[in-house]
Amino acid sequence: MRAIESRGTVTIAKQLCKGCELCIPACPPRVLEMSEAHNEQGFPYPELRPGCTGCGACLLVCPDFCFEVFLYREPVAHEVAP
Amino acid sequence: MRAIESRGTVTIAKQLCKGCELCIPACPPRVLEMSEAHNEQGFPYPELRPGCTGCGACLLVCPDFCFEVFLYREPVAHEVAP
Amino acid sequence: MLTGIGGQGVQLAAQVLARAAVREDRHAIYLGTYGGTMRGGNTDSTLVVGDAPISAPPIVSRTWAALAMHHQFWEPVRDKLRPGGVAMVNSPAFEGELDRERHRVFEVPATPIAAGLGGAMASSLVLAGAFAATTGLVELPSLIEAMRESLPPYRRQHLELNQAALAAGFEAGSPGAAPAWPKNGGAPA
Amino acid sequence: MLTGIGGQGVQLAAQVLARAAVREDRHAIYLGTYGGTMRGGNTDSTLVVGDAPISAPPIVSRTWAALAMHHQFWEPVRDKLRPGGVAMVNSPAFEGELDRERHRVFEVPATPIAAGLGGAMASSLVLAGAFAATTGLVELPSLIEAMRESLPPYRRQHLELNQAALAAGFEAGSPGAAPAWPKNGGAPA
Amino acid sequence: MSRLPVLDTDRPPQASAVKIARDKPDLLLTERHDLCPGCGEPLAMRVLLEAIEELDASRMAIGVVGIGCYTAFSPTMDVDSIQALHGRAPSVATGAKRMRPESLVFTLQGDGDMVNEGLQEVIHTAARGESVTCVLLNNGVFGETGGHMTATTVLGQRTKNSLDGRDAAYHGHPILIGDLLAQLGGTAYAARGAVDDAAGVARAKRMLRRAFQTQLRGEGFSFVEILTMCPTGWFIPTPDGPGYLDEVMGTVHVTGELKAGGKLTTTAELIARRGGREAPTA
Amino acid sequence: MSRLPVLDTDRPPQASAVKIARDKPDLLLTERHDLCPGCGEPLAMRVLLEAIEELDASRMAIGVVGIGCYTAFSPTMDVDSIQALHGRAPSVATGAKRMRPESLVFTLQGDGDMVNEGLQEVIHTAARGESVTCVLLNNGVFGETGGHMTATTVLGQRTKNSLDGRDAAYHGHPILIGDLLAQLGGTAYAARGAVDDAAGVARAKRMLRRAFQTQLRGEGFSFVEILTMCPTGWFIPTPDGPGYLDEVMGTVHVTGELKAGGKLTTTAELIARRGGREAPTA
Amino acid sequence: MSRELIEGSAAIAEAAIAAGCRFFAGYPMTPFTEVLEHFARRLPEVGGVCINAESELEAVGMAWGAVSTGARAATGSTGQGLSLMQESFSEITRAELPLVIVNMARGQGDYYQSTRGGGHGDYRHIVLAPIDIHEAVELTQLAFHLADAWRNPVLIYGDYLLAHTYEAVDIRALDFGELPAKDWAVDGSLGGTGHSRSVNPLGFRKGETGVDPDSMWKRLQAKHDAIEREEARCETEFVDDAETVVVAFGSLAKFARYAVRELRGEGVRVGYVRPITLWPFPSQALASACDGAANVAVLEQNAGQMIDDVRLALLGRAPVVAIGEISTDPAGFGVGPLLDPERVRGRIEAVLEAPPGGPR
Amino acid sequence: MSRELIEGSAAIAEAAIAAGCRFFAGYPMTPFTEVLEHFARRLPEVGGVCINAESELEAVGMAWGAVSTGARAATGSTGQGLSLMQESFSEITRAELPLVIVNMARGQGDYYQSTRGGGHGDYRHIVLAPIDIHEAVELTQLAFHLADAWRNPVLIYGDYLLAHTYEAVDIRALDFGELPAKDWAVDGSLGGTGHSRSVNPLGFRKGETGVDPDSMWKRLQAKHDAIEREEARCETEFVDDAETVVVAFGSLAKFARYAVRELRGEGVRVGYVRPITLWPFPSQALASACDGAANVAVLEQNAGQMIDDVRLALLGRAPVVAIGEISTDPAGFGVGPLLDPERVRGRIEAVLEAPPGGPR
Ligand SMILES: Cc1ncc(C[n+]2csc(CCOP(=O)(O)OP(=O)(O)O)c2C)c(N)n1
Ligand SMILES: Cc1ncc(C[n+]2csc(CCOP(=O)(O)OP(=O)(O)O)c2C)c(N)n1
Ligand code: SF4
Ligand code: SF4
Ligand code: SF4
Ligand code: SF4
Ligand code: SF4
Ligand code: SF4
Ligand SMILES: [Mg+2]
Ligand SMILES: [Mg+2]
Repeated sequence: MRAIESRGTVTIAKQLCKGCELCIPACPPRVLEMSEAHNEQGFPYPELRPGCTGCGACLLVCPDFCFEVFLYREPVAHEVAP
Repeated sequence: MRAIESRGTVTIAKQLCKGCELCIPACPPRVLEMSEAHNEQGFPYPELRPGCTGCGACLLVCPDFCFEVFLYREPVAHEVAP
Repeated sequence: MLTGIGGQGVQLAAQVLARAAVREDRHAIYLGTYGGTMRGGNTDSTLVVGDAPISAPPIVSRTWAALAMHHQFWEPVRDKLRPGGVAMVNSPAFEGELDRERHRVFEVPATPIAAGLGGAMASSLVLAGAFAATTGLVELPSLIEAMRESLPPYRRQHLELNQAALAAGFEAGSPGAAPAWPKNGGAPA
Repeated sequence: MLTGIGGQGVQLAAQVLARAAVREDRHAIYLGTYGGTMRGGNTDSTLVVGDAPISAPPIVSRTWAALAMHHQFWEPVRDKLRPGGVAMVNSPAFEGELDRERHRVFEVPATPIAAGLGGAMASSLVLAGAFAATTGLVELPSLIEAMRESLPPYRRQHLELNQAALAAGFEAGSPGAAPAWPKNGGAPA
Repeated sequence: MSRLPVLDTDRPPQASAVKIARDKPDLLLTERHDLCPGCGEPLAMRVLLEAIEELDASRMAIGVVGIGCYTAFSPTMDVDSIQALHGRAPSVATGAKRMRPESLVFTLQGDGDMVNEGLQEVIHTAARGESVTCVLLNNGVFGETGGHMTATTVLGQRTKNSLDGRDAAYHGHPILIGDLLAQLGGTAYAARGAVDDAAGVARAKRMLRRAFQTQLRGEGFSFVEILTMCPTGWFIPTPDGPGYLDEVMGTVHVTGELKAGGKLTTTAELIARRGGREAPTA
Repeated sequence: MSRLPVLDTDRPPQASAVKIARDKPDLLLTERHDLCPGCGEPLAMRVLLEAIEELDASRMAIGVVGIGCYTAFSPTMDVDSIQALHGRAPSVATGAKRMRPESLVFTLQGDGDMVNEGLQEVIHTAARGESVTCVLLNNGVFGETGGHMTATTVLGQRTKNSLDGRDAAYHGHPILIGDLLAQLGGTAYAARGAVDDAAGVARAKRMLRRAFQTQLRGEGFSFVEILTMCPTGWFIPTPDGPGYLDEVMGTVHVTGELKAGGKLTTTAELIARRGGREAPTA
Repeated sequence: MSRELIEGSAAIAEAAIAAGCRFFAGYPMTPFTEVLEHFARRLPEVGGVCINAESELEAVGMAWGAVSTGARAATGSTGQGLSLMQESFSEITRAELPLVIVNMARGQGDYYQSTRGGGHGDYRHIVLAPIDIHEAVELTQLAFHLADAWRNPVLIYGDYLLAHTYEAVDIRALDFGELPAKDWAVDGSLGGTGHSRSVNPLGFRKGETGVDPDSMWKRLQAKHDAIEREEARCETEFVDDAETVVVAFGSLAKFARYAVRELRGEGVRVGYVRPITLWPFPSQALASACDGAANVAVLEQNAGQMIDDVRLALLGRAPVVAIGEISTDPAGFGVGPLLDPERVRGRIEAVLEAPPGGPR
Repeated sequence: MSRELIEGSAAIAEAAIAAGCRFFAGYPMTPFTEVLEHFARRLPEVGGVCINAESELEAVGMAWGAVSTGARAATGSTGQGLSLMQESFSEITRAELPLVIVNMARGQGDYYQSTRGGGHGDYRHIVLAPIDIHEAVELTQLAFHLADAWRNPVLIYGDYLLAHTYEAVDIRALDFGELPAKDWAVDGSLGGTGHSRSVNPLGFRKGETGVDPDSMWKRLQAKHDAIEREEARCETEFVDDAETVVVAFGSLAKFARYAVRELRGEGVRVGYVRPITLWPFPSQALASACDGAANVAVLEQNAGQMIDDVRLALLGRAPVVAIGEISTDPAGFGVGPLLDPERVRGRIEAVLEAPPGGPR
């Protein structure tokens, strides 16, 4: 086990997502990945993995206003498989 | 008596003239002067005095297509009062 | 009706007469028309003056008086002149046909008079002045005031010349020779 | 009638069916409409096929068969389906109400089949293939040829996927279950 | 990385955190819209509305909206607005501004709207020095009607009627509208941004702020062009949008400030300056 | 000098002489026209028609005429012509040229026609690189309707609605149309001349010839602007026309070639180059 | 203003200003130019704005913007210039904006354009056609009132004669009654409140993503039906016992009325009807005026346009004959030979002498 | 071309090309866009030119230029785009140019615009309104013929249904007879000969400095009168003994005809009249078709426009009732709920059951 630290996090309104994938490369630490599942509109959507910095890039490039961005007062550590 | 030489001459369709006077300053040797008389349209028109060089400037600046320009094969001399 | 060639100041003259009549509490309606494009074509104007509101349209079939600056477009105007009507022309430039039997003809050397004042372009106002004097249509002060009101801003420099032209014309008229306002108060047209 | 959400390929499917019918010397008229702006709204299409020139307008009040890619705009289409008509839907995505008493219902897992072929966007063609097989409206080769003709130049890269989708759909149909061409030669609508 | 756990993003975090950015700008009445996946226009819309908020100008703004895909925001943007016809927004903005000189009047137009149908409107408005801000969302296509070429489509760009790329000999040349406008006497501010990445989005907002400030200071006409992705009209997959914008449109309509503080910078100068890299302006 | 005799100019000379210039161009059906005294447009008309004759292009020319005072020449010019509506000539020329690619198609327009009413027509035509020649007679006014300001009227110029001179704050700024057109990708040739003196008239003809040659060689769009006097619309005496043109319009719309042989020269450069004197170009 | 000789163009501009018009935009074209010139001179003096727009299309756009803010605003041109504005006219009517439009037409050939709407779709402008300057001063003011009352464009149909005749008129503000507040206008003050406004021709409301053009258009039709019922105006003279009724509008009606009065003075049983509103057309008033007439003569200076409306009003109840014609001068400004009192009288007399059904 | 499933838009473009059209210019707008797209694809293949113009105004200008050279040329849009072209349409008619115009309208609200001319002055376009793709293929070709024969613009009135329905049609060139040589067209070849030509709407001739709009406009009127006499076309069914006659045009007429045929099949005495030319309106044919009818029902998808022409044709000889209405979809493209066979049948039945004079 090792720990990955998230300095921030996001919420994703996945029902609004249209699966364009613009947020994926826009995320500097690359902590967003598209889902296997599809939302009600039939689109895959991004899922967050540990390591978000709260930079807000995803929000700026999302055409469907899916993101809100939060900065933790204290970084949060996630235990992950090695 | 002295003689003034004309290297060229012009015809002036004075009935077409609208008296704008553009030809007057355009003539390099200044041999055009406006008439006292008025044409049928009620406008004064230019009159030619000796000394025309046949340069064609008057023709180029006349908006009413009044001039034709001729170059004498031999210059013509006009006797004038001193 | 007044007729001339575009640029001769015919419209201004007509407007001055109309405005002067209104100053003297008459009713007037005046319309200028151009018979071609804006430049060089004929220019006519029609002036109807009366004691009561005018129900006639601003274009008439018959006229009581005709003023002509130039003969070129005179014919249709003359044809509308009533028997006994007033024909006042700008001599000697005017070369049109005049029917001295049917009409009371007045010749006014308007252009020479205006040229003498330093501006041939004021000839129409000379004619207007003469017409006012001859017919008693309006008085000279009204004419002058009317002219002031009628000048567009870009013609202000002509004020004095125009005033002199009106006065000289009034002078050159024949007072009482063809009264516009008959005793019975009827309206000339 | 075919219904779906914009972008689901419904129009292409309808066009392919129509073109295939013409290839088989039937008469067909087909119209696609969009219920909103161009993006995300509903998209319906109406297909009328017959043995003789069609005098019916391209919008109908009643239909013999309804194909649905999605339930969102299903209701008005269902209401037009005649008793005994064919309802073929894209299962399991379709969640609309089906009246199994009144209509002959067929469920075709079009999206899963298409996804299995590598392109969910070809689902409509799977449905079209299944419909053709089930009703005997047209044969598979006609469908494939029709699809080739219908593709705009900027979609040429999808040729193979589309062909596979039509074939897989045809395979998934239930031949003879709802014949489009009854013995008496009447036209389905 | 894919073995990392998926975190809950359905609700705000439990741990102590501050929200630093909201999903949609406050001046948008709803986050829903029916523009295509991967469209760049909502991104421009976001920064436009945020710039107004940040300048505290919400209660003095009048938006004049043209006709294109962005028209979808006409009902949902929470600022007073006038829906204009295709191409006519700059004149409408002029009339509104003249009657409400104290307000912040802007247009929202596409390249089809501004550079095709109504090209002379924006040029005349700029020359007149009208105190309005014209905002251009430039994607090089008529998105709304299906992706046809416009007067800004760059050479080589794919559109519905140039599937193999715009060809100068057959289709003519693109117009660099920003350069035309910048050089007019009445123009006080002109800039060109793009929303192909987060930095670009942020920079576009700065440009919009400067343009609005120019207007509020009464200095004359201001203009901001924003390059936006239109994967639908370019006939490419959505993830390819930003790269296509950058490589195809962005090398011709180069981003940067074209006129600011009285200084004119041509696109040619921007290209020279950037030497193949992102322009450092703004 | 006035004591010198007046020579007979009513008929050709008796003495042996060669006629070196005719009164009107052969391609004019009549020398009569009803344009004002001192108008510059007939001068431009002369050189336009002479340029066509000199290139031996009379029997392949199609002239598309706009609406303004020059429209008076539409019936009297002896070349095939299409009378267009106000502002619309460039599009009409485009349609004609496309159907008759072997002909020489030109427009004849005024500043009101080209830079006001139909500004986008000429810009789009140039950007498209249409193989037509647009000729602008620029006097900075709507001559025909009475001398109102246009989009090219320079600051300080007198017109009916700027009797004290155009004021930037109230009336906005002039458009240097030649500069806008020159920088478009489809433009192969652009030049600005003036008919304020004989040399200018002659130079304007050379520009027209070059523009037509550009078209005949199929190089793209070509444009010639000619500054013309409008004493009527400027409310000045006719003899003052050329001087006013030179001093007022000519210092802003500076004459010279703006694009030729692939080289672009801005008006600013022309001004710098000329250092207060007549530009040496062309 | 006291009684002063004034050109029709100036009178219209002054009347508009008296009615509170504070914005005008236009592009010169004979015989409309002087209207623009007068607005340009006068509006700045009263704190208003006149823009010499770069084209007609831009002029109508500017007026659209101005009127959207709640200001009284107008634009205009001749019919030809208005042709360019037709897209805007149609849509501005859908946006329910109270724009006033001045058509200083070149004759009467723009009747269809004005009354049917030259643009696309179903829409109508109220059309007021003054007979002379005096009436123009009143109707111009009424135009602004009706525009606001109905939130619908109103067009003033004039011509060369109206624009260029000088007459002494007295221009003062007229009161046509209360008007509702302009609670639809945009002034920029409501952004961020959730109640921001939108002026639009597309039929949407702020906050709703959908549009509903069908019901919007139907509402518009219902409004137009109401205008049709309530706003028709006309002038009639001597119609009670008239055997022949002459119908004419605008400047030409002055010639008709003059002739009819002359003929009445001579004892001829002729009457006169003048639609003041060309739309809504005063069909009912016309029908009752023509009740019992043996002939209805339509005098218009065009190829026959208003005659449709006369026929639609009468539906065969009286024979309708055309006594007008296309008639213009060499410049095409609409000052044709038909504009002559004797000629007009002659045309009417020809109908009087003819059997019922007219001379043709 | 052999029988092949083809979209209405494509069929119109193909038919135009079969008729020799070699130039098209337009600007996209739903539902016209596909017409433009098909021309853009096909014209270059046959040596023609299609320009994707930068705006509607520029499109009509380009078409003006092309048609002036003697080429067969067309432009088009929806009614809204055509609103922008109205100045040109009016003047192009004066210039007597054989332009073909395609209106893929959003419904039937552009009837007035098409038949009265939305521009200034007195002018008319021949207006052809096909019922379906088959007829569109014929009428498109006829349009080019009539345009040349009369030297007058011809407008094809279609709509969303016509543009977007697919049907199998057979497109081949049709022969409508001889046409005079285009001795008025300009090709550039006559300069300097003293016989150069001018195509113009101002009424001048080369070499004459004056213009004569009055007689030019009157000549135009005479031509339009002749067209009115000679070119009216309509389709009728079952009118001989019909008690109720249904009048409809264009796509909507297909719904009407379908319903009338059904009702006739059930023995109901109902007839059907469809104007094929909206202008000239087939007034005489309509009048005789309605002879003896107790009710004439006008089905149109607008607020009531063609009904004017129906009333003018009948002048009170039969009661005329409107059974159509404004009807559109959320996008405003004109595909409204009225376009439904049962609904249309219901409207007709309501008239049948009502007393003479109709249900309202
Ligand atoms: C006068 C007019 N012509 C055409 C149209 C059809 N139309 C609607 S949107 C549009 C294109 C919009 O392009 P752009 O402004 O670039 O916006 P985008 O859709 O690319 O965002 C067109 C041609 C219209 N609405 N009005
Ligand atoms: C659509 C339209 N609007 C207005 C006019 C009126 N008009 C005729 S000529 C003209 C001005 C012409 O100006 P310009 O082109 O500069 O020519 P100039 O008269 O100065 O030679 C105007 C506004 C018109 N003919 N058509
Ligand atoms: S806030 Fe930054 S780090 Fe976190 S998901 Fe978004 S882009 Fe990635
Ligand atoms: S950018 Fe937004 S819409 Fe696109 S995939 Fe990411 S969350 Fe979904
Ligand atoms: S030809 Fe030359 S010298 Fe002779 S009159 Fe003319 S300008 Fe003067
Ligand atoms: S330039 Fe021509 S019109 Fe002018 S004064 Fe001289 S001759 Fe006469
Ligand atoms: S068509 Fe293009 S601009 Fe329009 S919504 Fe789709 S991606 Fe955006
Ligand atoms: S108004 Fe000006 S441009 Fe027109 S003819 Fe007169 S001088 Fe020439
Ligand atoms: Mg775009
Ligand atoms: Mg000019």
